[in-house]
Order: sequence, then structure tokens, then C-alpha cells
Amino acid sequence: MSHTNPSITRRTLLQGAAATAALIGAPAYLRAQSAPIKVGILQPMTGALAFDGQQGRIGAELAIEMINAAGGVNGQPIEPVFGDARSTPEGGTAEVEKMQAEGVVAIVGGFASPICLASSQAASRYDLPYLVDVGVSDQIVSRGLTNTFRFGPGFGKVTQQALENLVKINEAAGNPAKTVVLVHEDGLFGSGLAQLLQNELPKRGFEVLQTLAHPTPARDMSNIALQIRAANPDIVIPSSYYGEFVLLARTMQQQRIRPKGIYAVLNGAASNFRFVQEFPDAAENVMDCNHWHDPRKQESQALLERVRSDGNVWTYNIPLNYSNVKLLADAIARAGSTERTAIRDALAASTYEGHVMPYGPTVFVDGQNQGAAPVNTQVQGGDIKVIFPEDFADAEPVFPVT
Amino acid sequence: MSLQTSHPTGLPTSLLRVEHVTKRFGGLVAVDDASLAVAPGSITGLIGPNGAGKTTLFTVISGFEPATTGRIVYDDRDVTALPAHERARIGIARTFQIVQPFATLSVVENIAVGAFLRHAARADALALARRVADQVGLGGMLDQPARALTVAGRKRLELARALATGPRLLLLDEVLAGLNPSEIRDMIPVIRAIRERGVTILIVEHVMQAVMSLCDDIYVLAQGRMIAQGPPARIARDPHVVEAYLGHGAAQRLQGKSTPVTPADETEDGHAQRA
Amino acid sequence: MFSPDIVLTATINGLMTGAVYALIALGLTLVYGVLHIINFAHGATLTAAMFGVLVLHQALGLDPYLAILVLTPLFFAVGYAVQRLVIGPASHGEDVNILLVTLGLAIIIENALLGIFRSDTRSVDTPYGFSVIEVGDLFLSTPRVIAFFGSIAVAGLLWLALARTDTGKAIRAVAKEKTGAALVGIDVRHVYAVTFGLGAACVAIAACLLMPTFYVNPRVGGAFVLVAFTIVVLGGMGSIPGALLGGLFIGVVESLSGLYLGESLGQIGIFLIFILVLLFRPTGLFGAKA
Amino acid sequence: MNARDLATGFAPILLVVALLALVPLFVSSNTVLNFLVFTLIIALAAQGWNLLAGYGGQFSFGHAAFFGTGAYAAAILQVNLGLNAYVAFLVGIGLGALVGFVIGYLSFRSGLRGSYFALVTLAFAEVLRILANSAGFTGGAAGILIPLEVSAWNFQFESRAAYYWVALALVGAVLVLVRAIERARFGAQLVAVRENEAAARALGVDALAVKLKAIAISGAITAAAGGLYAQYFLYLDALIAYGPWISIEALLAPIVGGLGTVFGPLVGALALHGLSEGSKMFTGEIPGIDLVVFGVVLILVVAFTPDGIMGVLGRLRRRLAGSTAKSTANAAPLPAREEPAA
Repeated sequence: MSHTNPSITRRTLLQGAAATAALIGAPAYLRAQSAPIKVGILQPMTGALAFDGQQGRIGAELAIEMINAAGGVNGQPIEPVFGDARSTPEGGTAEVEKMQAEGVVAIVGGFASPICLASSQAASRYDLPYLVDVGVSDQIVSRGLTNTFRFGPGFGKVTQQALENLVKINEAAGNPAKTVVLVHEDGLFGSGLAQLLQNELPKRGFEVLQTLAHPTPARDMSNIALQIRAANPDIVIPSSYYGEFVLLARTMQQQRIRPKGIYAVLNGAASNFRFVQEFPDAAENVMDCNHWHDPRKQESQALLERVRSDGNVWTYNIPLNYSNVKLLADAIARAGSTERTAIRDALAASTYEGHVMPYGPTVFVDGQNQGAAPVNTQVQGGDIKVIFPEDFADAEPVFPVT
Repeated sequence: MSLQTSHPTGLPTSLLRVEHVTKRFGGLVAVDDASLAVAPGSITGLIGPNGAGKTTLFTVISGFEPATTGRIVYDDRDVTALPAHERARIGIARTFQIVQPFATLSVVENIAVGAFLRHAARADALALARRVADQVGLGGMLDQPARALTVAGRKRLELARALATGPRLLLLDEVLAGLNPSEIRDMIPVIRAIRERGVTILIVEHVMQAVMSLCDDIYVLAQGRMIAQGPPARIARDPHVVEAYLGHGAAQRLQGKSTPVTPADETEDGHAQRA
Repeated sequence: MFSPDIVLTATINGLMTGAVYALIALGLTLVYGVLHIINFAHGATLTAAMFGVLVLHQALGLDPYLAILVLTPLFFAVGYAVQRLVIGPASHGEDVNILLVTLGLAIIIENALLGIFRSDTRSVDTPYGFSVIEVGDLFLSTPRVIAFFGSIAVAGLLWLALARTDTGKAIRAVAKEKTGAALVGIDVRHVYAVTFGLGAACVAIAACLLMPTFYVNPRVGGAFVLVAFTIVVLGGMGSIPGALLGGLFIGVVESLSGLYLGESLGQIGIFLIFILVLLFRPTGLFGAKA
Repeated sequence: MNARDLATGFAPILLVVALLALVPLFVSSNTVLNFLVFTLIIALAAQGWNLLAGYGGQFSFGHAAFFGTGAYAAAILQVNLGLNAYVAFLVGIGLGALVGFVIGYLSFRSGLRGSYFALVTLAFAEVLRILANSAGFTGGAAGILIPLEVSAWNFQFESRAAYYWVALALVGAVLVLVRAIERARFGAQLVAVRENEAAARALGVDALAVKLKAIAISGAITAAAGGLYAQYFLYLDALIAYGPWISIEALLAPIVGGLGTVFGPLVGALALHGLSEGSKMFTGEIPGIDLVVFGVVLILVVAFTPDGIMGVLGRLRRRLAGSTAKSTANAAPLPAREEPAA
């Protein structure tokens, strides 16, 4: 009982699928004919996280469209069952129950950690495989739930990677940066990251001049900018949501604060094309350590083109959810059935490589994909480029900036 | 207690004594060094022109406002610092000049709130509430919501609620104001009957015939000061009193004529008009 | 701990932010003072106005400051109509029902905006968006300086209008004594609607002043509501000078407590002041009554 | 209390609870049960609000302060101190009462009422939210996770039905409690304070004590809802526990259902959440449209049932009773009813 009108969705999807099939020249006989496989697409479509939910759904929908255009899974099309988690854990739980009642074989999504925690637990009652799309809290994969898989990196991995990459980028440039100011939102990620960096950066030869926390939403970032200006660090490390980072970057530009680098971590804006388009000057050369697609894969470029041509903004939620759905489809195909335990076991044994993320082959240990890692991006010439690690990079870092 | 019961009349013992009470609101002196005594079993009147400070004094006696200086002694106990609800517990009940019904409650529920003071059980409180309702003539409208009552009905309700607390001293603040003559005629025996049952009454009233016929003793307050005290007949002739009401020189002009009567519907200080 | 420069700049920042808070609080305090209701739809109204600025800018290329000329009368009219046609009739004059109705309106507005504009966060790019006024060592953002003086000017105009015009006098009469005002022939329902319209118009102006430096998404208004409530209480409910002073005060407090306690914990500073004022001076810090 | 009192007062509660208890026997859908459990949690929180605001006239915008305290206590005492879940739950209820008492003492002593009281409770809840988000023992921004160890001993159940019965038992217990309060001296005094504080004081009612007692019980009830939430979802963060959402849920349900009525919160919670789910079902794909419908219906409900659903039901019942009374009146004139309307 998702709030989707199934008939409309199916029709438009099939039309879209047919069109894509024609476009990419897939043989018509591959087009799915038999009973559809239902997959739950759970995202926060209303409430505080609606933007991320909207983006995540776009990725999942496109994956389903591609899969169906290519003949579906084992000859069966995938039918999405959409759910709106309302940006709350209880909203997510309620949707899981509905999806279960609708007979989905697995659920993908959740976005925020609280939603993922509650929803995957609800799904575990039914042994219903649950693929976390983003939710970085490491509690998600530490509960011993056999149904829960996270394809993307968790908190620990991201922070560790962010730190290491920073050190390497700095070393490669001849260690120009020695001082750091941390700016972080006071939620799960920002606070944890700041704590870790505060402990670890001094060991790597950086001096943390100041750590500035701010709430979300913040109405004004001028004071943060002011303190950055006074501290005059070589690097600013911001970890904030979209709105706050936009305010900060604009204010920094206005106040003519020009550190050697802005090195964002899991930032809501630094690798968001809307930000790059709306404020090209403020965005230029901003680095981000974040989820990002592998730019060297043709499929990810095609996906990006498709998203743009639909008039949508590209964010990491899209390739992550796209990859998750494909990963699931692969597991269903290998399981050779829509039996939950079979799908679960197939996921656990997955070595899937057909995704668009820079992760390499998939290996799940206790539900966590071991290959998952963030990459470093940088805004260069109005585009967002991957600059690190080299295996996936399509550009060289510009650092130091000044 | 012993004092009161052993000397039903005559001796200068009193249930309530107000001793040199002054009440200031900022720079305004509403009550200025006023004293009075209420004998047990009496009906004592407190009268005075508009704005004389009668309601303010009532507010101080009932504990709703603290006295700036002075003492309130009830039953030989200094109650000056006692909060209003505790004064009710030791037997001082009051009514409000502007009626304050619990508007959405029924008549019997209104009265029961008072009855609950000395009866913890709902059945007992309701039983008492019904009896009191009968006493004040509200027996026929127990289940009506209080807001549906007429002005006269509301005045009776005020009285009933106060009575239901089982008071020894009842402070009545203009329970007759706003009633028409026939309603006043109906109400006077009710008040008398309350006294007959042993409740001492201090009454602020503007309806002069009522005051004259009800009270054993009358105090007159003007501009915050106590200007006269005595039995009704003497007060009616007291030139200070007449002057206080009608202005300088009026006493001479009115000599030997009827007692002054002021408009009944007075709104005094101390209580904001409620919407 | 901080150099005087920083404290001074933070104070100036606080004043500039505070002025916009004050403008948002003006509408709230006016509605509270006259209708005695807490308008839960205030934040959503702000969001709607900010989207209004965005649409006018994108569709017609209208500058946010010029949008004031369009949005102020529009929001006044909509506010008037909403009070007259929705809140008034639906609430039957019961405070709790007004609460529910404004809450319902907030839900409707926020989600209608979500449906129409989707949840993206957007900004308006203006040629002066990054321009600054240099005062010695300080770079004051030009749009924020404009917002500061604009807010104060609006507060002043509103105050004058209430003091001098017939409608203003009627509003004040209704605020003081509704029944009395009705008795002397004032159309209370009309005055209510005008007040509500004025509240919405204030918010529309605030939106126009904010947009050159801020962003908009369907939930953005919520960020300003709580702080606006705080200001309304600090300034004394219903007081226009109080709202202005309260806004500036809260802006500075927020800025300085953010500086000394950190932006996150600094938010506690606002609420603690709020609680203390309520407990010890519930008529407001500035004691003024409109 | 006589038999008739029992019959008119408590029998309907038992009947409603008994009927609701049968639901899992006929409805096996976990979607429905999950919906009902969450709605009952809201009804419980709302009943706490209703006692203070509906009966006592003290409107709070900050019942999250109690909900969050109950929820965090349940989680923290289990996770950090290893207490048994039921003990933690009970301690949480006690702490809810304590937080209620403290907030009440500070606010009522200062004479706050009306909007001022409402806003100060909102501020208290926000302060608690910010503190919980920064403190270490609450898990800070990462939140706190109660380990999943399903067993009745741990207050974790395999089936949704078990949670449903537990939630229903709590709601039933609180319905009985509120009915008992309604009929006791305390209830009469509480309502008197709501209607007219000065008049109540004149009748010997210690208004401050009555309000404090009310806010403590209110806090305890809403804290129980928070504890139940924690046991059901097993995860909390500051926004879930102390966020404004639950303060709004807690006040919406009784106002829609009927302020100051025993069944108002339950009826209101069922109506609101039913409406929310219903509008989800019947609206299309554009995000938020269902909530727009929800908002519109909410306003319409307020417009046409100004005294809540229970008010409408009461009028219907009186109208029916009135017509039967009229028809019997000719046969045998009855004396006026002596009992006040329940």
C-alpha cells in the first residue's frame, strides 16, 4: 500500500523501459514478460530529508528502468514499491510493514541512519533483505542482523579515508598545509568526524586551531567565517549539510577568506552540482571526501547524462541507489529465486562488480561491503572531478589553491 | 473556639479581627489603617461609597492579596501570612463581587468543588452539594451548566459554593448587586438562614435596605479609612457617613430623611472585568 | 579569549541578523497582540514568500528587492483572506482551534511547496550578492546591511501606521478591548484580517531581504519560527518596539554565545534567556506594551 | 462509589479495551498492528497532555520533555547501567514525573499560564534536546541503540501483537486512571483550577499543589509513552526523543478527539493517524500531497467539530437520549436526573 498509484507507475515505467531498450538497441524479446519481482524503494520523500529521498529514488528508479529494459531478472521485470519514510524512523518502519504486506523480496534505501536502523530491524522480522543506501552509522551493521547489508562505506571508513587522503594530498604537494580549522554540523556525522580528526590530525603533523560546531539548520554562518578568518588556517575542513555549507562558502568568499584548501568531508554541497552552478566562484577548488560514482565507468557517465537530460541534479544518492538496486538484481539472478533466504545468501556471497561506484568487487563481511570507500572530489572549472585515489581519478588535485 | 462558644453574645470577643490593615498598590493607598471586628454569629456589614476600598479589604481578609501592613486575626489565630486556600480550610469562605462560576461545569459540580474541601469521597461531596443547592434555591437546576444561569442564579451559585466548604465565617461581596427587587427579597431570607445555622457573616453590600435589615453591626469605609461603626440605625443617621456618600453638606440637607441609596451595580477596584 | 575586533564584528553580525529576526517577529507579535493567538503557520508563510522571491527572480528576472513591491501587497491580501475565510470561520473563536487551524495551514503550505518545487535547496544569484562595504578592517555584506536598515525601517513604518492611521487605531483598540471596540462600531473581523495580513506582509518583506544572502527549501521557515517566538516573548507579546529591540538583542546574544559556547551549544543560551525572562519578567525584557 | 458510577464510568473503558484487545485475533496484518502500536504510543503521550491541558487548562508545547526523558531513561539505564528493561521503564516514568514537577514548580511558581506557560515548556524541551544531542551518556548525536535481544524478559517481543497488547494495557490503565481522577476530589479541583483559578482558591483548592500534581502525573504518563517508543523501535536520538514532533502529536490528538475527555486522546490519535494513512493511500505520487490533504481535512474537522470528536458524539448521544426521554415523558414523568453528566 505505498502511496504510489501502481497502474500509472507501471505504465510510465514500461514506456520508459521500452524507449530505453530501443535506444540502447536491446533485443525486444529480452523484455520482461512474466510476473514482476517487487522491490521496496524506501526513501524519506517528505519532511526534513525530502531532498535526499527524492535523489535516492531517482537512482533506484533509473536502475529498475535499465534492468527491465534489459529483460529484467531471470526474465521477470522488477516492480518498485515506493514508500515514504517521512524522514522519521517510525515512518520507515510503517513502510517496511506495508512493503512486506505487498510481497516485496527486498528493500533498498532509508538514507538517514535512524531510518535505516529502525527499518532494517523491522525488515529483519521477516528475514527481508535490506540494503542500506547511505546511512553511515556503524551501529547499522553491528547488530548482527543477517538481513542488513550496506554497500556504501560507514562512518569509520569514511573518516579514516578522509584523514588518510588528506595527508596524502598534502604530502604530494610538499606539505604546504600545517594548520586546520574544523567546521561541523552537530549531528551524528559531523560531531563524530570532528572528534576523530581532533585526535588524529595532530599525530599526522597538523595543528587543529579550532573546532567549530553548528546546528542544522543554522540561520547564520558569519560567526564561523569570522573565527576562521581570525584563526587563518591553511585548511578548512567543513562537514555540513547543503544550506549551511552554501552560507559558509558564500560568507568566506565575501570575507575574502582564502585558505590553501577547503577540504570538506561528507559535505552536502561541496559535491553537489547545484551549488557549483549557482555559486561557481565560491565552489571552485573546494574538495570533498564523499560518496561519489566512478567517473571512469562508462555506465556512470551514461547515468549522469540521463539524470541531467531529465532535468535533475546529480548527487551521490543517485549512483549509490542505482548501484544498490543493481547489486540486488544480481543477487536475485544468482539466487535463481525470489526466496528471501536465497537472496540474502546470494547477497552475502556477492562479488558484484557491475555497479557504478569506485569500490571494486563487492565483498560483504557482517553485512558491510569491504570494498566501499569514499573518494576525494574537487570542483574544477565548474565541474566535479575525482582527484583521489588515483585508481579512480579523472583529474589532478589543485592544491594548494593560493 | 472556646471563646466563641462560651460567649454567644455580648462580650467583646470576635471571630475575625482586622487590625490596622493598610494596602498599597504602588503609590495608591487603597486601604488605610483599617480595623474591624466581627462577632461570632453576627451579620456584620461593610459599606462605603464607590472606590472606598471595600473589595480590596475583602481581598486582604480572604488572603488573595497580602496586607502591606497590619494583621488579620481569625479565631484568635494570626492568619495574615496564610494563603487564600488555607484560609478556606480553616473556615473562611468568600464570594466574588463579579461572579466567578466554573462556566462549563454543571451547577452541582460547581458546588461539589466547595464540598470536596471537607469530603474526600465523591458521593459525600455530591450529596452535600445537593443539600446546599436546595438551601440556596438551586435544587431544581442541578445539571444545568453554570454558564446557562441567570445573574440571580449565578449569585446563588456563588453563595452555594462558598457554603459547601463548611465555613464558620462567610465573606459576601455584594451578593445582591445586579438583582432586581423581587430577587433581592428572595435572597435575604437565604442569607438569614445561613446565619441561623451558625455561620458568621461579613457582608459588603450596596443595597441599603438589605444592609439595614440584615446587619447587626455596620462598618463604613471611605477613601480607604474606617469612618464609622455601629448598629444600622445609628449609622443611617451618622452625618460623616452621609457626607461620605453624598458629599459635603449633604448631611444637613438630608437630616431626618430616608437613608442614602447608591446604584447597585458598582464595579470596584481590585477585580478586572472578565470577558 | 577573542580579540576585541572579533567580538565587535560578531556583535555587528548579530545586529544585522537580529534585525531580520525582528522583522519576522513583528508579524508574529502583531498577530499575537491583536488576535491573542500563536500563529504556527508563520514559518511556512516565510517559506512561501521566499519561494515567491525565487519564482519572480527566475521567471521574470525580478530583483529580490523589487519583489517587495509585488509580494508585500500579495501576502497582505492572502493573509487577509486566509484569516477572513479560513482561520476565522474554522476556529469558532476558540484558541485551541486556532492553534490547530494554523498548524494545519503550516502543514498544507509546507507540503504544497514540496509538491510544487520539490525539496531542492535553491538560492538567488544577484549581482550584489557578494558585494561588501568595507569599514576599516571589516567587510560588511551589502545585502545584510540593506536587510538591517530595511527591517528597522519597516518596524518604524508599522509602528507609525499603528499610532497614526485610523486602521492602526482600530487595531490597537481591538488589541486592548475587543468587546469595547466592537461596541463603538469597529468591525473586529475586518481588523483581525488586516492584522493577519500585516503579519504576512512583514514576513514577505523579510523574505525579500533575506533571499540575496540566504537559501530556500520547503522547510526553511522553520529555522526562524522558534527564534521569532523567543523574540516575541522577550519584547513583550504584542509590542512592536519590543520585537525590534528583542530581535536585535537575540541576534547579538546568539552571535556572542555562538562565539563563546560554540554555535550548537550557543542555541541553549537563547532558550535559557527565554526561560529566565518568562520566569522572572513575563511581560518581556523591555516591558513596553504596544 | 456506587454501582451506577462504576457502570457509567468504568464499564465503557473496559468494553473499549476488551474490544480493541480482540483485534489481533482477527487482524493478522502487521501493517495494521504496527500502525495501531504507534497510534497507541501517541494516544498514551496524548493522554498525559490531556490530563494537564484538557483537565487542568495548562497548555504545554513541550511534552517532548517528558516523552524524551522516559525514552532516554529506558535506553540509557539498560545500555549503560545494564538495568532490566522493565525497571528502566519504571524509572523512566518516575523521572518523567520528576521533570514534570521541576518544570511545573519553576513555571507555576512564577505564575506562568496561557501562552507563556506553553512557550516556556517549549523552551525547556528544546534545552533538553540540545543537551541530549551534546551529552556523552545519551550517545550524543549518534543516538543510542538498545541491543536487539528479543525476549519478554527484555521487554522485546517477537510479535507485533504482543507489543500491541502491552501498549493497549498501558493505554487502558491510563484510561482508568484518568477516569478515576475525573471522579475524585483531585479531578474536581483540577477542573476548577482550569475554569477559574481564583474561585478555586477561594474554595480551599491549593491551585499550585493541584497543578504540580497534574504536571507530575502528566509527565509520568507521557514518559511511559517514551519508554514504550524506545522498547518498540530500540533506537533514539535527540530529535526523536525531545523533538517538537511529539509535543505536537501529544496536543493534536486530544484537541481533535475532545479536550478534557477520557477517550479524547485515544479517539483523536486513531482519527489523525487513520487520516494520515488514508490520505497516503488515496493520493498520487507527488511527495507531500498526502500531507496537504491531511492538513485540509484537519482544518475541516476543526471547522465542523469545534469541541472535538467526543463533543460530537456527546451531542449525538444527548440528542438520542433526549428523543427517548421525550417519548417516555408522556407515560411516566421522571424526576430530573441527579447525577451530573459523566
